[in-house]
Amino acid sequence: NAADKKVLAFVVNGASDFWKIAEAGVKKAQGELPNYNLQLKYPEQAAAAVQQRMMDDLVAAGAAGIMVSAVDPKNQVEHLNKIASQTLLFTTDSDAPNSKRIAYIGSSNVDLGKDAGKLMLKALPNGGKCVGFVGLPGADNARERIEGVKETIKGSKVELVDVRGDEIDQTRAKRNVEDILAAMPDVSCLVGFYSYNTPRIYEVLKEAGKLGKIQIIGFDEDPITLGGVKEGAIAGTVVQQPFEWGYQGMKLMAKYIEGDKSGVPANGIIIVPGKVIDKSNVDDFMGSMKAMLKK
Amino acid sequence: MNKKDLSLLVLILVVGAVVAFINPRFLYVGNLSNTLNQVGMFGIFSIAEAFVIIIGGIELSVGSVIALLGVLFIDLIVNHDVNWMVAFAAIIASGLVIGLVHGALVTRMHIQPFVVTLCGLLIYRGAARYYTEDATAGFGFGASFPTLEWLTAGRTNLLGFPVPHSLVALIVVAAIAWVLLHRSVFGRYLYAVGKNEEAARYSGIRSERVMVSAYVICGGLTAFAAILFAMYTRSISPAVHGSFYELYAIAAAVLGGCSLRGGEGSIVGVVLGTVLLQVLQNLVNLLGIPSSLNFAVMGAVILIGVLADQYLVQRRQRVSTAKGRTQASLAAAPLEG
Amino acid sequence: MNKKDLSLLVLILVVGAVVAFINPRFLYVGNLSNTLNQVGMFGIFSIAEAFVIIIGGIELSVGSVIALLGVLFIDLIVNHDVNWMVAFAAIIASGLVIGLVHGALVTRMHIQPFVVTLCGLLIYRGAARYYTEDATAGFGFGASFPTLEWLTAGRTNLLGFPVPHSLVALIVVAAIAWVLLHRSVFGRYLYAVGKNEEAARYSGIRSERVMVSAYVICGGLTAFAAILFAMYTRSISPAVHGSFYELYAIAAAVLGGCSLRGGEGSIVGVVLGTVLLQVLQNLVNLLGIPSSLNFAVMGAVILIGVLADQYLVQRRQRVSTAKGRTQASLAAAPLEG
Amino acid sequence: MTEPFLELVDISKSYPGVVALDHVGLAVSPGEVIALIGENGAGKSTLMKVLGGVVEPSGGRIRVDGVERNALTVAEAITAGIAFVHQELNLFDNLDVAGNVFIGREPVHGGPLRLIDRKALYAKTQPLLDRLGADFAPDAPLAELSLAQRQLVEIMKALSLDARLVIMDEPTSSLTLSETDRLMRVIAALKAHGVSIIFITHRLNEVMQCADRAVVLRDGRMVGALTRAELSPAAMIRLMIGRDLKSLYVPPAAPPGEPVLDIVEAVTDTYPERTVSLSVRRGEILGLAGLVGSGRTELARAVFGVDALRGGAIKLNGEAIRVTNPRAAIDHGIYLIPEDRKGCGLLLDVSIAENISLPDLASYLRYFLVNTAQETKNARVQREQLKIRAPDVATTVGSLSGGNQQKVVLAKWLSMRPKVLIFDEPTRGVDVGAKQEIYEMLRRLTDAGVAILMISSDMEEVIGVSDRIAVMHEGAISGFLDRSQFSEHNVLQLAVGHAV
Ligand SMILES: Nc1ncnc2c1ncn2[C@@H]1O[C@H](COP(=O)(O)OP(=O)(O)OP(=O)(O)O)[C@@H](O)[C@H]1O
Ligand SMILES: Nc1ncnc2c1ncn2[C@@H]1O[C@H](COP(=O)(O)OP(=O)(O)OP(=O)(O)O)[C@@H](O)[C@H]1O
Ligand SMILES: [Mg+2]
Ligand SMILES: [Mg+2]
Repeated sequence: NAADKKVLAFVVNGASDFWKIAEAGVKKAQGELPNYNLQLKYPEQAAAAVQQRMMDDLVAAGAAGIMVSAVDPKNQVEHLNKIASQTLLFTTDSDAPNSKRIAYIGSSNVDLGKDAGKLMLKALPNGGKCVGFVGLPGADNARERIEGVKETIKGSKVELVDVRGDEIDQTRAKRNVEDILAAMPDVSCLVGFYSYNTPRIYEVLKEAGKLGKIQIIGFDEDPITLGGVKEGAIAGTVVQQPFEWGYQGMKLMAKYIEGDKSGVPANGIIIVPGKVIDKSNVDDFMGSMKAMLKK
Repeated sequence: MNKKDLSLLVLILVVGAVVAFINPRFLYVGNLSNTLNQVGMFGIFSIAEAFVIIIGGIELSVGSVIALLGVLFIDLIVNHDVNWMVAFAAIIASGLVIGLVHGALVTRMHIQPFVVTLCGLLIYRGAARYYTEDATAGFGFGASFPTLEWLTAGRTNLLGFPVPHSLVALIVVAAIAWVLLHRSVFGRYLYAVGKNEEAARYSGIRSERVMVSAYVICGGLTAFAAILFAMYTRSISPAVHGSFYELYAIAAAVLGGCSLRGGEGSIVGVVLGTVLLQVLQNLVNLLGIPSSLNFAVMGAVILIGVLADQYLVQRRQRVSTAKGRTQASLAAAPLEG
Repeated sequence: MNKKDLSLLVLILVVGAVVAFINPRFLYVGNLSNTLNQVGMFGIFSIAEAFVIIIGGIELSVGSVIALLGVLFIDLIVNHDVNWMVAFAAIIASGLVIGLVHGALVTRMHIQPFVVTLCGLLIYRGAARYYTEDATAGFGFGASFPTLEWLTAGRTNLLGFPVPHSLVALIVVAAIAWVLLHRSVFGRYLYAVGKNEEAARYSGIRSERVMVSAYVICGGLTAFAAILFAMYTRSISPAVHGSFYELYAIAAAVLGGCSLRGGEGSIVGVVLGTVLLQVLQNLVNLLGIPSSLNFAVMGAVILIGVLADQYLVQRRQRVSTAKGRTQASLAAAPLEG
Repeated sequence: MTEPFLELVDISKSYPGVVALDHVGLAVSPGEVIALIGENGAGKSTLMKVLGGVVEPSGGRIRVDGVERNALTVAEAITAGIAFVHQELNLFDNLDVAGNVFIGREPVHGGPLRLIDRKALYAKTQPLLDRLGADFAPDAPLAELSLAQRQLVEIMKALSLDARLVIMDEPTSSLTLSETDRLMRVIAALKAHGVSIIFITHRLNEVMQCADRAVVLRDGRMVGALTRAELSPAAMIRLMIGRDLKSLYVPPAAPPGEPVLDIVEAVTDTYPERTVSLSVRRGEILGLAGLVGSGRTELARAVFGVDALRGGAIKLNGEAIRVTNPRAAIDHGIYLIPEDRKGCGLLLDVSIAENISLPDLASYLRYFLVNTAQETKNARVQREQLKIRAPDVATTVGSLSGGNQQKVVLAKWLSMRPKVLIFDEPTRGVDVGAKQEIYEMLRRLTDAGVAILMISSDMEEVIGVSDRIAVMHEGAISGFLDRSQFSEHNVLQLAVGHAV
């Protein structure tokens, strides 16, 4: 009887393909946890208030555990504590270390940014001007990635001169790339900080006939990004492993509920490192992705 | 309570009963209290919107004002150590000023309210984002303003039910607004100006003043809501905080019987409209409907409700001597003699 | 071109000149061509919106329709291997049906257009998200439909200027719409119904049909725009694609002289309104203004433009014999007998 | 007389709480001019709306050329050759004159797009303008026309139809004598071409001028018909209201006193180079006559503070006052009853009681709130006094007949304490019985010391009611007439700018 099963919810911070991969992980975990009802929840808007509301409702509906990618972890602490007092709470994607969450499972955005920074240094041995593109420049993940990049390229001749935001509107994302090409003829490298930014960069450069002349560095594993990497037009992309978050996280929660707390380290932080995908390993990666999403 | 409000209430009860039947947790004290907390916050700015809609205007900047004033409020008390009562007063005053500016642009410069407030929507949002450099404004961990928190986001136990203070605030605001709109001279003037500004002027009503007052009231109430939201989320990402809230507000007002042509609407209706919208939100989460369908469910229930209401109205009319055509012409154009 | 359109054109030229002065790259062929490409796409659905606004309605579901139909279009040709011409026709047909349903709900069931299309906004967005399970719908890497791509997103060199085909589409659509609105009997009826529906009915105009047609035209054009957008971004995240575009459309229409009370507006104005909005977007990126100020700049320029225009109008009126009251009273009250 | 081509048989129509028509029959023969008369709310407009396809009757049959139906649609009525000049204007102020005249029947170039043949449109409009002697252009925007000019446009609309039957519902209510004369000639010409006309009016001399017969409605029933030979004002009045009427003019109880309202060299927007000076004395009715567009309404609006005065001054009891908005005027005791009741006078979908109390809400206050009981009570009193025909004071004003709406506008102001009353066309669309009552009321007011400025385009009314007449011509006063000088001729001479 489905109603009697304990509910474990994975609450994400907004709809995107990225979470599809996590969902695949959750599904895999579901296969191994027949006594639980695992759900992946998308708030209808990427706003803290909406997400809080959703978690309140989940608690009201009797969820046994919640794993959340908090929209705004720094300031949601109090609310997270409230949830943690009523049910088992994990964080993922971006941590809230000061809260009473039991564990964090995810990557470190600063580290991911550093990886991207290294890619930039490698792609531009003689230095150059770079412009970044991102959905919400103020969001924590964007800030941390940018911080990581800046830290790595500090002191080199590579410069990140501007980061353009687009409110997650892809039309504007593409438009921003077009405008930057028009405004800055001497730009030598474009960085897509959100998953959909890199494909838009790739398309604009392709239409302008500038593939190969301007370097592209990306984040995440959009199919077009991977295609570009394979083709050599994109220097490389830094990916996270949301599949593992979903899979490991759910299993860990179930274990924890059943009383086995050994999987959670003392500081509660479980980092799943990111991966740098370039021409050398892109085929392997694409293969494993396909395998993951098939389930 | 008029017929329109009544049928809205029936719709809410039906939806509530269905939800409670499928998932009895809907009726749990905690859940009801949470929902009512939301009703409190959303209701206040929906009433604000109703004032402007009644005079035949529209206010699209509600969401952006909530973001901008929320950011300012948090900044004042967290970063500038301003006493919260002073900050509270300053924010309400800013809301009133925003309303005054909108009203002046509409009445003095004769710019369409839609244009004025659309520009407001864009400008305030931009200002909020620029002010924080797109970063989130928040209380940070451990920051604590016990009195303020208790007043705005706290709950008081009443016969075992934790009554959210935002609901108390809504009840007070609604009661005052009700008296103002439905019993006072000023309310009469609001409706008169909304129905026929020219005729109102010929009756000695200073229609421009009345219109400006409506925008000012709207601004003030929105500022109040902004503080409640800021204290609820305790953090504001200026890029998204409160976005689309103007649509919520207008939807609640329209559901509650306001006509965008002005001159119509009741406070009870607006509050019920807010309740319906919030129950629908609650429903999606409680029934485990995929979140992607959240909006769709909301739209579908509203549409079905309005359609059912309209169907009943039309049937009643067909039964009585009046014919359907009359209704159509009433809705579309003023009666003629 | 009437006076209102002219002052809008002046505003565009002034803004353009200022931008070109600060950053001459504004005038580069590539940049102009990019901007005109955007104008093409945004212009088409703004004209769609104008049709509905002219009959005194409103269409809020534009953005959601663009998301839903875009997703369906990509899905049809990418995943179901439907011939693109068939898919094209199917999408346009869906747009027309959506318009028909909206029109029928407004005229037959007498539901306020705001409510109908707000529900549309919610339902179509939800449907798009549910259909793809919130995943992005897109052309995979290397997927290629050369003819379709060339037709919708390509550019043709004309005297060294790469003319985007979306602009060509807009020009064709605008020309037909212009003839229809300003020279045909049907256009007359649209204006008449928008101004005074009852009087139109007394004149033997089938006002319901006219209203439904406006919604149908709007639906069809929006569907066309949806295809252009899908081919431009080549990938659609259903949760956000096209969101807020209804505000763009309404803003363009209102800037272009449409009144939300119906019965007013010109096609030239709407196109100019679109141009202004797109130039403003371009300006933010070209002048290196922080993206967070994008909206604020847009709002501020619109407001200043409208204010300047209004100021000039008022001065002209004070100078000429015409009386200011005409303006105000005409706007406020329906015709009288 | 030829066979009737159109017959209404046993037509009934009821609205909630009102029986507007009760088994009414009417037959129309070609080339016949029928006057339809009756008190306000008798059902005249409703009957005509049934014929025009605008209102669906609840019972009865309509026979057109022998084909019998239960109801007509607007399109069917037009096809049957019925043209309709509505009592309340149905025009579009976003179109020009020609566009309004041919709305729904635009000349087209042909082809699937049905493009408008603009040349033909304007060419076809000009002769209609000439026929009515209108002085505006076919491409003038309707928004810039005055009420009377709009009424002419509405008439042109009907004339352009080549109809077999033209229905005119109070076409002359805002026309002055000269336009009315011209309209009478147009009617005669139509009749000569075999076109039938049904004509509704409250001005009985017009019935005398043109009607072949008069049909009288009372309370939704047909109470009688008068042939041409039987037509006389007295006979019509008797049928309409069931009693005789005394003469219009009642002399004031005391000779007029000192000037109350002085308008000194006032300049308005439309005629910036002309000035108007006049004074209204305590206890007198000063009639203000003039042709359409002579600037009378304009003057009234300026005095009442709706428009700003461009120059000159206004004095009340000898003291200059500044009136910048209607509220200020009202606070000074100067009231205006506007000519345009639908646009400026009333809130149509609001109850009678709330309309009446609107300008004076402050006096209904109890504990800062509106005392609705007192509001209702006062409204009932007004309804009694003015004989407003309505089921209750909670009825919305929009469902009243035109004349009764006018009475509500009057009631708004009469419940307050005026010093100066400006009436702009006070009896537009009011039936004879009620007119008499209104005139009596005017006199009661002046006897109580009020000064009244009565703008009127109804010659009979101006001459019959005023103590003194001022005549305007193109924005200036062209002369004053004392009672001894009153005559249609003198008024007309001054109205066209000649001296007397
Ligand atoms: N739409 C309506 N709803 C309700 N009652 C109506 C409506 N239209 C007319 N009536 C009522 O029907 C009756 C007849 O009205 P009608 O307009 O035909 O009078 P009339 O003879 O034209 O009067 P007037 O001379 O004042 O124009 C009136 O009592 C009026 O109140
Ligand atoms: N709404 C308006 N817009 C523009 N012009 C107007 C308007 N109303 C009136 N006018 C013009 O103002 C002039 C004076 O009109 P006004 O209404 O004062 O005349 P009037 O003597 O009251 O005549 P009547 O009311 O019988 O038309 C006319 O030339 C008329 O065309
Ligand atoms: Mg009538
Ligand atoms: Mg006049």
